[in-house]
Amino acid sequence: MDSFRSKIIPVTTILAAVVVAWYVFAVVLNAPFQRDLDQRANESPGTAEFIGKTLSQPKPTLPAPHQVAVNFFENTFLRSVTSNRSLVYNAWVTLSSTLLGFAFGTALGIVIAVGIVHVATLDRSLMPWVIASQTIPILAVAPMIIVVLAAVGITGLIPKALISTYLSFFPVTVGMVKGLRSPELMHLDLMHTYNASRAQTFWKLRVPASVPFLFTSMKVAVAASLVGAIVGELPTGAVAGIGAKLLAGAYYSQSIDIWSALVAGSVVAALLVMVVGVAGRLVDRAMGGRPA
Amino acid sequence: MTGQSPAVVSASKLGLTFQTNDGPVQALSNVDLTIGKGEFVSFIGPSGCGKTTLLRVIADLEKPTSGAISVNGMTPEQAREKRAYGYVFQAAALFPWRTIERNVALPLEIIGLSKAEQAERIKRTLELVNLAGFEKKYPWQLSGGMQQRASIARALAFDADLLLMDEPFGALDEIVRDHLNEQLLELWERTNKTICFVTHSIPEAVYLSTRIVVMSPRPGRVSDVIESTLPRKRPLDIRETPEFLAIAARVRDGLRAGHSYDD
Amino acid sequence: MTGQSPAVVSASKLGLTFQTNDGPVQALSNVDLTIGKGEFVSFIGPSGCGKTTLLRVIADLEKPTSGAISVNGMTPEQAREKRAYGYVFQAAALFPWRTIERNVALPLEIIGLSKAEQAERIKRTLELVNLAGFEKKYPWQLSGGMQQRASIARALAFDADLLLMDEPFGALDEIVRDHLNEQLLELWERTNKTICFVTHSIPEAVYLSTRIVVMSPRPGRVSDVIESTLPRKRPLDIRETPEFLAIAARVRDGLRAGHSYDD
Amino acid sequence: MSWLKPSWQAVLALALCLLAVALGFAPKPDAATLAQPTTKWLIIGMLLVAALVSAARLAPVVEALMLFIGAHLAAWLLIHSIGGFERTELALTLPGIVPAIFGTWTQFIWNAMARGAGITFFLLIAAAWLLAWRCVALLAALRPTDTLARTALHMIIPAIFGAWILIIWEAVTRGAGIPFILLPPPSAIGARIAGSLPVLGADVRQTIFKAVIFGYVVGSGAGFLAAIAADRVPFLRRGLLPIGNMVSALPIIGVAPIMVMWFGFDWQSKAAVVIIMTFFPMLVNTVAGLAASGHMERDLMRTYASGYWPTLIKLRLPAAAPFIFNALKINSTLALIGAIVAEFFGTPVVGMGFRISTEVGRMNIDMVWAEIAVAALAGSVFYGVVALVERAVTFWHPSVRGG
Amino acid sequence: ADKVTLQLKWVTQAQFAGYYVAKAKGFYEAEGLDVDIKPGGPDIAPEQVIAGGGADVIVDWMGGALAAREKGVPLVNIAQPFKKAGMELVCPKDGPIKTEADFKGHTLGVWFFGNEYPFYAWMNKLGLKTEGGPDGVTVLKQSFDVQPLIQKQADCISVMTYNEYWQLIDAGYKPEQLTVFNYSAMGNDLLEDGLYALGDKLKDPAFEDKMVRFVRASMKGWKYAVDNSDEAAGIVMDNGGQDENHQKRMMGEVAKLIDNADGKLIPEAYERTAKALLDQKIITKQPEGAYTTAITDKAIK
Ligand SMILES: Nc1ncnc2c1ncn2[C@@H]1O[C@H](COP(=O)(O)OP(=O)(O)OP(=O)(O)O)[C@@H](O)[C@H]1O
Ligand SMILES: Nc1ncnc2c1ncn2[C@@H]1O[C@H](COP(=O)(O)OP(=O)(O)OP(=O)(O)O)[C@@H](O)[C@H]1O
Ligand SMILES: Cc1ncc(C[n+]2csc(CCO)c2C)c(N)n1
Ligand SMILES: [Mg+2]
Ligand SMILES: [Mg+2]
Repeated sequence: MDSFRSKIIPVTTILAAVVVAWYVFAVVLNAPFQRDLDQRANESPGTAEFIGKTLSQPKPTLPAPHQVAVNFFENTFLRSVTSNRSLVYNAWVTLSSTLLGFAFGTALGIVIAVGIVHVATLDRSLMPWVIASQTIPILAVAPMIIVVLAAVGITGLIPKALISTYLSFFPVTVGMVKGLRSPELMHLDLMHTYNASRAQTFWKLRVPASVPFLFTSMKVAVAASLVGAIVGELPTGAVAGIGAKLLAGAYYSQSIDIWSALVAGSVVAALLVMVVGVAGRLVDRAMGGRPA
Repeated sequence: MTGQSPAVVSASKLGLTFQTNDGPVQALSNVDLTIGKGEFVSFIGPSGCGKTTLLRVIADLEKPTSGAISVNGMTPEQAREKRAYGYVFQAAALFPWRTIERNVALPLEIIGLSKAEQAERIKRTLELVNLAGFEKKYPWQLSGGMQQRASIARALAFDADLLLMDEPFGALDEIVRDHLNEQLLELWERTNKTICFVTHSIPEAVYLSTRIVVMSPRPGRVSDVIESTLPRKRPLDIRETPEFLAIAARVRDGLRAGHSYDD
Repeated sequence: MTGQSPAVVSASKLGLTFQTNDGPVQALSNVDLTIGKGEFVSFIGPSGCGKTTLLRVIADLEKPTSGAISVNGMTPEQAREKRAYGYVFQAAALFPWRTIERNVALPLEIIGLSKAEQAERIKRTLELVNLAGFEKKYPWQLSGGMQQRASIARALAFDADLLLMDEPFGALDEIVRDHLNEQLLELWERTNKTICFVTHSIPEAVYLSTRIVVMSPRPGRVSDVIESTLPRKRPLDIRETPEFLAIAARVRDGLRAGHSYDD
Repeated sequence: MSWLKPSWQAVLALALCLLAVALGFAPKPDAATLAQPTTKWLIIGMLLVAALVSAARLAPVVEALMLFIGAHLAAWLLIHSIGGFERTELALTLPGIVPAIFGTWTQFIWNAMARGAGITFFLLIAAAWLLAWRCVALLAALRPTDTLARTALHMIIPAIFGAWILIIWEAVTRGAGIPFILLPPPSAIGARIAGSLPVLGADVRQTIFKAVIFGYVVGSGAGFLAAIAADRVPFLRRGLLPIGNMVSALPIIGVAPIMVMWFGFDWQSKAAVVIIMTFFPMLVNTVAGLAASGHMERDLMRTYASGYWPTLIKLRLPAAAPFIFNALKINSTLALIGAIVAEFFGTPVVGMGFRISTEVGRMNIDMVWAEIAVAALAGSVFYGVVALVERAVTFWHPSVRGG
Repeated sequence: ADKVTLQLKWVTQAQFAGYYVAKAKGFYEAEGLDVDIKPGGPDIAPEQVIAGGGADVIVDWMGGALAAREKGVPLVNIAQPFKKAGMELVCPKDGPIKTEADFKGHTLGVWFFGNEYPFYAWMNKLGLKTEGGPDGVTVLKQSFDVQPLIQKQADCISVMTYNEYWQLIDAGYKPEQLTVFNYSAMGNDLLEDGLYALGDKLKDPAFEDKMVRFVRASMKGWKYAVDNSDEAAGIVMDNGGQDENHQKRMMGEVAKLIDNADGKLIPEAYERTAKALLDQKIITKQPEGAYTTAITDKAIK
């Protein structure tokens, strides 16, 4: 309760500051076009009226917070959650492939990290290619992946989830390789004196020691996974999901729609990161973590 | 030296050189040593002379760069794989994410003891080091000495025939130390374990050992080996006997000879 | 007790209780203590009795949960901010990314000494603890005792008027220990520092201290305070005098009384 | 038995070779390829010899060398033997003559394997691959004392691994006759890279030397500073971190058009996207890293009444370095992806992302892959540099020191 | 029913109303077809989809189709619903560009992804370099929206008559405030939305018959859509289109490009397109057999 209140005040204060800055930017960024517009329409409004107009354009360069808020509110709460236009529905579509991809990605990332830490051949040969794989611009190959998978008959959630997997396994691999190698030498020596098997050293020492690295990586991975899910929605015809909303907004310069989809995406991202963070803290607590 | 009993540790011309950023450091040089079954050998010598390194070589945690060593007639590696020894490190090396009792359970889990037997050994060894009541605490909730005792309990629970102990009692007060010395002697006598024991305390070395190896530094060499003439059964007050004091004096001399504070 | 000289540390009815996952642990209870300027006070007591905790309270690393404490007439926090003391931890706590010499330089950098003065102090203190020649090594390349000596050098280089030392010589052999004991006494005499010293060695406590505080465990209390009648100038062989032995015996009795191994 | 120590790879390779020989005598041997019996027997013979020799008790270096030669020569011959399936030239010179085989994907592969290059071809490629695997395993187990040899090994092993990715890719695309515009073979990509160096160079300059580097430095820097600010000011920590999480985990696809709108279509908007993408990993990792220093070390700094900044610089940042480098490594790849993707949303007519999206439209898929290859190379170099700096800076961390 | 998969070139919008109408109104069903319409998008190359076996027939622009043909995907135009091109370049009248002569030294927004050919053909004709500098034009790869004009990042931008043009109108430009260079009007147009299938599959009479039925039903759909544009826009909305008003307007504009909805390819238009592509070296050889009138001949009597 206390921690709740100690969070609420700073968050609202900073949010308020962001909103004020946002309004200022909105006026500044929308003004040139409004001036053009007025000029073309041969109007010369007063300052207050002008500012009002910059904040109520239908397709503003930067929508004002209240425009986004209204749009967000309408599309979140006023539409049935099964409607194609509901943000809740679209967020759910994205979230489901995000979660699936994140689960795959985390598992794959850990498996690769374990391989790299334990098998000299993999450490030497695989890591450079894992890195190279991440420099492939996913948006360029995603369509090909989707086309190929569709040809094999895999459609729906899985192709999108695979793109999430592709983006999210990497942070986990990098973090876990570090984490699995982070035990103190003395602890490794101790396991050595017990002639512990690799599996035992792994489960009893390397895994617990890597936990802080794992959760930090998972926070990054879950955000990457969301990006992957959104990217994956584009070449599948952008039918539903936050990515589809973003794209549809972009075709028609519906900046307010874009922004409210972005807000929805961020809310989902923040929630996911928060859930991973809380999970991390719970695990730390269960492992006898010392309060800072 | 103790040719009659089979050698548990036997080293000849053992040398070890570390490569560091500013040149090689010779930690051990030309060490010859044979330790028979059931012996209690103490290593004593100035700080940095190579005692830990020698123990680590026996334990297959460091590879010697010259000379030969065998443990139980095998290479240290084979001996380690046979779980021939228990090791108490100079620092406690407890896992921070395990409670004390689970730290002690660690080696037992690894050798695959049943839960019941684990519980029994944990209880027994924690009582031995007087940590009953602290089973559920995490290491950072214990004092330095308590952590060290937990790590001793962990090694004792492992119950190997050869015990390698690196200053196990350094962080303990005299009373606890006396108590644990007695317990260790009693254990040694009862189980006929072989014990290699690093210490800085001359009385402790003399009280416990059948043989005392005095080392001198840079490079670490064995400068003296002193056979104890004390009986195996040793009450605490043996430490006031002239025989005891004579041996202690000899150790002190050996120590001082190899020392650099001669000024 | 030492009412004449101004109190450096003064505690009354001091208590500290840790909250742990399985209930509160009372580490200190009802501690009354006054330490005057220039005193050398040793704390001795069984492992886990609260010695480290008491030092940490003085150093403002732990907040007491009851009672009052002042350092140099201020709160411990103010004293800490005035850099009133140097602290030697029970473990070495060296930074692995700094060489030994840069570890010693750490506090000097923080108080903003000139490079030249830093170099001078580093050289002096590393020589004092006999680590000359190891300046460029990293902590993990040193033996346990050498690490501990490096941490002592670091505290001495800091050069505060109050020194809090938590078993600084625990990991050292008798010869080095004797040497460092002498050095410390010499330093104390010369600089008139106040020293709070935790040790497990009764002879060490008696040899060094003007006063010996014996503590007993669970909850940690002061069970006896023994004023030393030895002169300030103390050659090493004072340890064989009857006066010395008498004080040692008294400490041992106090210690044993508070101990749980009475069986 | 003492002179024999067969590895499972060699045994399996042997079995595959024998199977291929057996199939060769089957009533309907492979139709189009390996028609040249001499080449065919040369390949099979070479693989058999390599497999058998590797089973003999030889010095690992010798064995590895034999395997290396056998496997790669066989693979080279194999791929050359199906030159008739080379699509690049055919497609360019004789459009429409080569009948492509269509159908669902699986059928497609199977058909291709049966009718195209032939089962034998794939069996032999698999055998060669197994031998190369054995070779890598041997090399990875080598522990040369010579630093030069060590460095060489560090390059050779991933190179063999990578070469096999390419060989298998080449074999599958050409052996199975995969349409050029779906996936061109590496040889065609290589040829395209060689023929388009000036264009690729200009794209790299635009995308990497302008957008990526600037964005990476500013984004990572900003994430780092934000983490410090949040650490320094508890108010910010509680208020900024949740909002920071939110803003910085924004999807690029949504942000890129906005950035183009705000910062113009040149590299500045791409840099802005990179900044946003790299900010978050750095923030998260630095925050985690700042919590990673030990309690006793922090207490030590307290006893010196060390202020916030000295403690940060002398203790907490060094202790956080492994985490910070994690972020720098992840960011080195993210930055590249971000910049390229952002170029899909409006650019001048140069840049890696521009080229990729444009050439896809022109069906010059080999050029697309050429850009991808360059991106992968640049990204790996970037990552490698960061990793080297990491080793130098966090030399003290157990993950670098040993294990 | 026979299954047919159609891959569109772009997202669901009235540009493809004919197909959606044919499906919604049961025209396909009446021909014994079960048609699956896959929307496209900026990331989808229909040529790749059909080469990978993901579609039987695609909507494509001729430039892309002929280019893919040269890369070994034997695409054949089987029908050409759009007789005229909808692409144009627009410049605000208050800007620097009024006529073709003003282009020099200015920035023009162009769509790439295979849509840049008409533009380059035009510039070729005007003798303007496209590498920037005072003597040429600076080309900006334009996103799918009209922002570059609104943000004044370009002096002229590409629009489709049926789509982006109206977004400019919505953004406050009046038609009389815009200078329009229409590719069709200038005779620089390349053929846009046509239907393409793979040549070797067409050799199979069963497949050919399927395509005949498909084209017949599709053109029926187009006819219906042109005649009932509001209803057609509604059907597009039901299939995931955005902004109903906009779709209605788009339907009206698309109708102008469709002409009489017979779907027949006009060979002169084909020749002109092929020549323009050859001139620019987009393709290297005069294409052979890249279209067939057999299907439309059978479908539309
Ligand atoms: N952070 C903590 N949380 C909970 N309990 C603690 C904590 N630190 C110390 N204790 C408990 O407080 C008691 C006193 O600990 P302290 O470290 O002061 O002992 P000590 O006298 O220094 O012992 P030693 O000689 O072994 O170092 C112990 O019982 C210990 O378990
Ligand atoms: N990993 C290492 N790298 C480099 N030098 C090392 C390493 N470990 C130990 N040394 C050096 O080897 C010598 C012997 O060290 P060792 O730890 O064996 O001493 P010790 O006798 O156990 O001392 P102490 O009583 O202080 O623990 C020391 O000079 C030390 O600096
Ligand atoms: C990446 C990309 N950008 C623009 C177009 C041009 N374009 C062709 S049809 C169409 C939809 C109607 O306005 C548009 C915008 C494209 N095909 N791909
Ligand atoms: Mg040691
Ligand atoms: Mg303590």
